Amino acid sequence: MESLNLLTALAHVNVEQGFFYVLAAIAIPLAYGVVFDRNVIRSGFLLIGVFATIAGLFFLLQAQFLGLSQILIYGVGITLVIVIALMLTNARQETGMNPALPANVGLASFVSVLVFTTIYLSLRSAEDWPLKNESSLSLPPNIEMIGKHLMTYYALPFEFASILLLAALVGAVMLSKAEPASLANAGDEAEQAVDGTDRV
Amino acid sequence: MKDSKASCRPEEARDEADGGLNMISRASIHVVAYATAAVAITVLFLGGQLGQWIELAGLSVSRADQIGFLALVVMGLVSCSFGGSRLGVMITGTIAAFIVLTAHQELAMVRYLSLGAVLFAIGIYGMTVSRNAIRMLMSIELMINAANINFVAFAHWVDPLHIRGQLFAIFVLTVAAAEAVVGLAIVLALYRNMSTVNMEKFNLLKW
Amino acid sequence: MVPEMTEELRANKLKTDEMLINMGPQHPATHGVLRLILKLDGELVKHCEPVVGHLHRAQEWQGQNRTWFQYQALIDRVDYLSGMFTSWALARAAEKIDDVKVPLRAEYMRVIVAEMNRLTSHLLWLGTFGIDLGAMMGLPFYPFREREELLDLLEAIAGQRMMFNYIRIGGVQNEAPPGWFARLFKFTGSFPDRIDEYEAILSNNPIFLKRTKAVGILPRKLAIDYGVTGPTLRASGVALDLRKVKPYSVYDRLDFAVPVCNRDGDTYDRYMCRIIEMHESNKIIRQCIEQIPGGTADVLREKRKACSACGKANCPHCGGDLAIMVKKQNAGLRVKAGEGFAAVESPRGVLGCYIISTGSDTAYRIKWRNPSFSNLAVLPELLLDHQIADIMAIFGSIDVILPDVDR
Amino acid sequence: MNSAVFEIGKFARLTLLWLCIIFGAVWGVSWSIGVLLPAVILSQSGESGRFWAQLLQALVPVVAVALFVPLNTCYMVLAERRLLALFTVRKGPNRVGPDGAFQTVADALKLLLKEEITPRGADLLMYTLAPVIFFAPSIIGVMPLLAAVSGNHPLFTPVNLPTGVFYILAVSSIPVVGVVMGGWASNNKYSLVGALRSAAQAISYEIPLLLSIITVCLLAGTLDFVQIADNQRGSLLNWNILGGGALTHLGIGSPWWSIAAALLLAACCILLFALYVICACAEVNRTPFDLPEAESELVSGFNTEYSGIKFAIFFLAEYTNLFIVSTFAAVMFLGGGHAPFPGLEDACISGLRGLLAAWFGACTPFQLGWLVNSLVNPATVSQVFWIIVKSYALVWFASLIRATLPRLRIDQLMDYSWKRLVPLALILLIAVTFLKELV
Repeated sequence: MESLNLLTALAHVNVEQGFFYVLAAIAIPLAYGVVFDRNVIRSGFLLIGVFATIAGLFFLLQAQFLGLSQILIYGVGITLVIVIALMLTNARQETGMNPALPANVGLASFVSVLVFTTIYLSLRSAEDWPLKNESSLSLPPNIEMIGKHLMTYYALPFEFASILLLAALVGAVMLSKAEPASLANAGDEAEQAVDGTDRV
Repeated sequence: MKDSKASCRPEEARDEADGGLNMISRASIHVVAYATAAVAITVLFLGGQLGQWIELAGLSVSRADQIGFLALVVMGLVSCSFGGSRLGVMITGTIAAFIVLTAHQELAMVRYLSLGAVLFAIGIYGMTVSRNAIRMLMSIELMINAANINFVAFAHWVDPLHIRGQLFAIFVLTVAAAEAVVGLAIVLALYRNMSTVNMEKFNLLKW
Repeated sequence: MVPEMTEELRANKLKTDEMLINMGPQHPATHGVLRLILKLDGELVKHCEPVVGHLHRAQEWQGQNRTWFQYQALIDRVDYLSGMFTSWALARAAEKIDDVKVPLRAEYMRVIVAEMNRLTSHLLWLGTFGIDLGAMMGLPFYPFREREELLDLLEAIAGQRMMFNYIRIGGVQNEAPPGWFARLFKFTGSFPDRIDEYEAILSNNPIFLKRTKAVGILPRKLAIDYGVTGPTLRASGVALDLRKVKPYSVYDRLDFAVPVCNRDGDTYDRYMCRIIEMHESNKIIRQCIEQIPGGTADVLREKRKACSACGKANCPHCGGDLAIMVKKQNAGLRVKAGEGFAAVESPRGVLGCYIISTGSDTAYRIKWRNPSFSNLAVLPELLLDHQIADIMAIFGSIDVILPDVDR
Repeated sequence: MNSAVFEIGKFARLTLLWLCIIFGAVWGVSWSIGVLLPAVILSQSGESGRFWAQLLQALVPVVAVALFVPLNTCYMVLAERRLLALFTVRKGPNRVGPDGAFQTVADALKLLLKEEITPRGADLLMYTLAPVIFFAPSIIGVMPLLAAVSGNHPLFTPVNLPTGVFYILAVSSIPVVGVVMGGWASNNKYSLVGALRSAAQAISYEIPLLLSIITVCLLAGTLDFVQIADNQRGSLLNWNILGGGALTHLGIGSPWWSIAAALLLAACCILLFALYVICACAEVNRTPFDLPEAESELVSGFNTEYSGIKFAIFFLAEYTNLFIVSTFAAVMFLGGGHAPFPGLEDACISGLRGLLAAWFGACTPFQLGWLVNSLVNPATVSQVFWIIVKSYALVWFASLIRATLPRLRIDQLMDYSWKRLVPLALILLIAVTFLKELV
């Protein structure tokens, strides 16, 4: 593994820190975009970017399995569902408007700044983090570790999670099932709409 | 076509009506943002000196940090020029504040936790403020992810042997998936009945 | 531009966001320049409005301003895939007014070339139908291989591959070149196997069946109400084929079946109808070759060489029914005063021509009854509540030629 | 009949020509920057050049992939066009270069020189970003495959992730984001419908795909590519498609239930392979699942509005993805770089070794032996040869499917996935684990 030597050597030169800041500098604007972009569908796509950068952070933290799951489940699965939901609902209604409810803006910014300050101050004030010194490079691949844990100590929560997913699936299907009556009078309405439009 | 525009108008009118408080909050955001932007520019210009000062103060800062500063501020400025004035300034300000608050930290873990806090705060803001129900759901996802960063960071530094934080993150992932699915189904069902996803219109349970 | 709904409309009726989409006139699968204004709910078609006329060339008006001789050549362009039938309808209407008795040999020649043309038309339809269903590269070329052979034969006899101008008022243009009948006979011998080949690709293909069965069902009554004709009508269970119902030319002397589906037809039935029709056309061509008075062109030519009395009206080899043309074909071609209507069964349905003539070298008024136009009219009914992908399957299966619609 | 044989001969010639070009270029460049240049640097500047030598060596996989992807796409497009022509009694591209060998190169050049058009009302950022997001995963996805293809050759092992399989699966799910993004940003309703279809399709076919891969991983007991390929060493019977060695354990004295289980396991694995092929076809938008870009319905689906280099990037990525899933199948099911019969592989290697020895024994004025041996390792060459043969065979099979089948409708597509494939995948997952224990 000649080539790997270089990578491990580079890893010691605090590249990790630089990567972290680059990822953070991508994640924060994207997160702002998610909240503030006037086009909701666009903010849906930006959310994918946020998740991708967070997956990058996971890779930095040596959590390869979680990073990959993040890409697989969050980055692609959940966000795509969100984007599709956005496209199915009428996103045009909102574009061009201020995405925020005006009455809440002041309060919300106050609360969010407060939350950040609280968390940050509590982080700073904590003196004795129970840090461990084991280098995680020498450990077995974390996918094995996770698998072992899920099958032994955490078997019960694991099962519960699967039941939760099943329940969510069934619930979602029940909720979003279209009632057949609602489609009945769509035809004449459509006709009206076509008649009324420009036929250029 | 005209009707839909007319339907927007009352909201805009109300926008102006209770703009008093709004204006103040906007102004305060401007002040904060410009202040942090100024700090960021100072960091940019000082470059190496800042690192020396920090080292003089007994803290250590590596070369990579300085490169990080530079990249960040440049990116902030770029996003500023892209994203229009106010948002750009806010982004730059946040990034700059984030760097200033975390760059001199001894513990790398605190950086990650702080980033989690930033994203969490943004998520809270979005969740409180969003007009669109789906955007609200997205903000919740953002918050959940911010929490996940913390879990993984703790797993890396506090519990590297049994990476239990990662396990917890997996469970969070599962729950988030379920939440997203059910939430979106509810929003779609609401949309089918009310034909809008505007949170202001969801007032069936008035009291 | 999507129509914006008023708030009340939205609240009362609209359940999911609908989308207005223009399919055509520059869409790869609208077989020409048809424009469909579609209202989609997701993938479902909620409303469809065909907009025709992008290819309007005033064919009727031109008939009144061109001499008969010119118009004969022009009218092939109306339905460019089956030009024989348009010229045949024109010729029959004019002959009716003119009181011309077309020689029997010419009638046989007309049936042969017309059925060949029916085959080429159906083969092209089969290929493009495959493309419509997404068999992008695979299907079209097998039918086109056979179509190519037929077109070569038609070119040999008419001098043209598409705009034949072969059937004229008073007969057909010319006698077949040497060896033509032999080639055609050989082709008809192998053709049924080729049809089986297409069927092997399509008829039992599960994806094809899924895409066509129970898709675009055209009820019998609806088809009659809209004036649908041709295989599209017969697939819906109405046994209307002019060749059987009102035999013209020599069809009453030939033995062939007309495929009729005994239930309301779906896309698959329309496909099957045309496949069987190709078998029947093939049969007709073979019978014609066997029955044609005077034998094949080569035989006749030999007989004429050996005959001493040739050139006389009562010669058994060249006079009477063995001629192929009874009117002079030149700029002086005229039709007597009067009016007449004649219809033929084209690959797409009943193709009718109505002529009022004043005896001059142009027609006074010409009106066409084109099958594609009536068949297309039923499309919005068929598409309702089908998916986007079905648009192409259904539209392909009713086999519309846009110049035939717009004229 | 004769002409068909003639055309097949031409196709074989084209394939040989292109394989020489692709692998010659990749080998030449990798050899020069991975072996030759570092050796020169080290001999010139000694220890101080060590960093640069290592950097060059670390760059080898990147450069190799960057060369391989476009060249390979050129060949694949050409091969597909020639094959489709063969299947549909046509001639296919036969003008540019010998037998049309460089038609795709000409096409690529044309695409690069074409004007890029951005439709009015398009979201420019997303519109530009979409091809990149579509393309990046295919480059990243090739990387861990390199290790498997080259038999874990040290130069081509950039990231030997122990979870290579999972890595590929995660990465290969990204392109659909690009599709949705591009379709939405083009401001074209056909594109939007194509994008929505694509999203629905990708999400629903990912589940059986993942399940089938998970089943194979259970069978192999690892998520590591190289190990999975190594487990299938030996003969055809050891391949995962035939139960991963279950059949070879059978002796004369084995009990009847063990024999039955092994046979059943083999049958299950063949089904599993079929399942994988179907889902992979759907994942990379191949006929009969090419709904996102259904030409006869949606004009060209999500890439209707793209032109010039952006379209070229979409095109490139599509074919690279096809190649990735084919190679993936070759590694997971078809024994990776191992020959179907044990004797064949040994014969390959020893023959090659003999050839090399003869060649370099004859001319060793520069003592090139070690240099050559460092990259023309006979075992590696045999490995690459077999894996490439298998993956191209799958690619050709995809062309055959494309020439044969019509396209499914979107609701049928979803039905097929959720009602047939997912249950089948679950049943196979359980059956394979159960039978594996039984054998």
